[in-house]
Amino acid sequence: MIDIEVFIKTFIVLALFGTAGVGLYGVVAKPHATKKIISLTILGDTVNALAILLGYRYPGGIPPVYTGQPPNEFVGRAVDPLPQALVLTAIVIGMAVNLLIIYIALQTYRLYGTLDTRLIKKLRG
Amino acid sequence: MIEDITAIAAWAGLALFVGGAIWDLIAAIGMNRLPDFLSRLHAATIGVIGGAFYPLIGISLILLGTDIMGEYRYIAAGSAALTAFLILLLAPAGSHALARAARRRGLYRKDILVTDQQERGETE
Amino acid sequence: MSGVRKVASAVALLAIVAALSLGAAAGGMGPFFDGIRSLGAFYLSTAPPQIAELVLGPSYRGLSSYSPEVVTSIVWDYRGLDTYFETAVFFLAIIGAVAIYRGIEEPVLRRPASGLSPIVRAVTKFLIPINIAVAASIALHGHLTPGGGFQAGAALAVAPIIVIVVFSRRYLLERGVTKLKALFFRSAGLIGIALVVLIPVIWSVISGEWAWVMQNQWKPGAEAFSYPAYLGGALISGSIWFLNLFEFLAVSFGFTILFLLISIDEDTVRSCMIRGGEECDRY
Amino acid sequence: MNPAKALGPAILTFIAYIVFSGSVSGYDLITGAAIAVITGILVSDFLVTDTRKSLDIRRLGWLIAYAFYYLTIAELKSHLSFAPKVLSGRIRPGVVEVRTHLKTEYGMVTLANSITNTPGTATVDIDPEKQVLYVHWLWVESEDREGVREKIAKPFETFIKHIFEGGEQA
Repeated sequence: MIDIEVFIKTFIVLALFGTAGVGLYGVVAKPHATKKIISLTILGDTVNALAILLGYRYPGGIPPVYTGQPPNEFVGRAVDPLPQALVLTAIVIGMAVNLLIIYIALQTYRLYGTLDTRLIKKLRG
Repeated sequence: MIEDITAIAAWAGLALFVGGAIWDLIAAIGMNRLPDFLSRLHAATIGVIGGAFYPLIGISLILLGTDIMGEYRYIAAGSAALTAFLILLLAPAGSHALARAARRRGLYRKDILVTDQQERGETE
Repeated sequence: MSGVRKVASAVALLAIVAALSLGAAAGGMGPFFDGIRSLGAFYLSTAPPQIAELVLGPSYRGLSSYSPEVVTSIVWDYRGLDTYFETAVFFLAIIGAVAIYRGIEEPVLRRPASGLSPIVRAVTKFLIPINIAVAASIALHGHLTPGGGFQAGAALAVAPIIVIVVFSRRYLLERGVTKLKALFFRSAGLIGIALVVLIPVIWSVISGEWAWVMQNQWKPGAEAFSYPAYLGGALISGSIWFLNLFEFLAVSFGFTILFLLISIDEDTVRSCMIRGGEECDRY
Repeated sequence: MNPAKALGPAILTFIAYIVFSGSVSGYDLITGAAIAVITGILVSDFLVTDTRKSLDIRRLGWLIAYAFYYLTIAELKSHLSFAPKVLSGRIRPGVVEVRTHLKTEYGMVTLANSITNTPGTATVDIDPEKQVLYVHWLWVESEDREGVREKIAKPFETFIKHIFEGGEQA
């Protein structure tokens, strides 16, 4: 007899790991720089989702915003705010990194006329 | 008296919300059945107005009519109402931009049109 | 890359994923942690002033950040230096992008841009004040509701990108939203953040009392300094309000610079679509 | 810049701010007013064309009447009449020419958006000089000029004329 709750939890986590694997595969194996950037974004977002999931509380998690409940209920039920705050930081930094990579890719395209890393390697000799 | 009005608002909101699901289903079926881009836009309109605008108004009414979330329900209700208004404003502009682009590029079936009263120059 | 290598790398990655998930499942934490960690419980019970008073009593009110929004409290108060340097990273990324962009010559504008159809243009005009109102509301209620300076800045940055798409880049430049002005407002936001962070230290040097960098409310050991938690009866959570406002300025104008750099003028696109040619291959 | 010109956008911004914030405490009123003033000054130059018209209370009444009519009766009618056609896939599509009596740009845009937002009709193109809308109609009921105008534009035109053009010869 499978506990359906445990199954769903495990499935969500495994699916996220699978998505992270897809992102990692794309970064390593795809030759085109645009696809590498897209894969990097997928990887980063998946890791962020996993981090948020670590702070979730299963029965009845409520948002960590105080709306006038009794204090014990709020502290006892609200989800962990720390992963959310860290993920907020991570999103911004990931976006800044992405942006710089995209600008470098744009400039590479203007200089070399291609974004295929194999061709760029050949052009450089 | 006040309790009656809030209860009616909550039930009306719930009705709009459930109706939105039905309109969305109709829109999804229509999307698959209609033959070309310009006629599919009409199914999309059903999905946007019946399936997004009215449910958002419904959410707003539900939040105003019940007492979950304390003071914060007014914030959520206001956001939902403003989002609904923005959808009402922006959805037709988006549909129109798509329709215009499809018309200029000829991405529709000319053979099923009953009439075409727009005299156009040669499209590229 | 040959087919064999593709398959091999895919299998290797799958093995890594399986090992990771096994480790995560077998470790003590498990996929979900059903209780709350003590650090999270500390943040939850001290950040909102109402709870800090009730749960901890008057002696611990110095640990409170006076904001019911716990995530914003962590971002701008408990772990404020993280966010400070995160802003610095974002700033450096934009500086890097501007530096890379140097040496690209701006195309000469020949005719006025036509933009999209009149319907879309009229709706966009109507949208922009609403967009500004929503973004400002997110920023100014960042200490009360989910949201804050960064999210509000991203929301306001919708306005320039929509104007670029619907009207043209040239329309935005002619309305006075230039790269230089955006850089100016962005720098003003950053200087504001730095000032809010450093004011406790400056005050400490002048008065001789203790105060910490990035201090918001009075802390144990530095009781003398505090930003106002309430202003005329309204909760503004001290420095969190100011930091949200300045971050809002910095992020929105930072995005505006990026959109101005990354967009291509309608005139250029049209001439490239009609004629094509060597120089158009770059776009 | 003209202070009266900035008043219309400022009021719009203020209402949007208050509705989105969902509260009317002193803090919201003060910050909302500040944001409204700044926004009004910033956007007035390209949003407002006629100063007098943005502050007419009768237009507001017509706008509310139009919103009520449009959101309840017109939408429900067209939803109910076009849902079976969309579901069955039996259509008679065509592009028809709708000549309107509206002159202002905002009036024509409102008419075009109202037409697009009702299922069954979608504005494909607009010609502000000739005052003509080209509408894709899912079930063409008539092809002559007056019939088309009667079926598509007439229900909205009266209201819009009062809202945007003072209502003469409606």
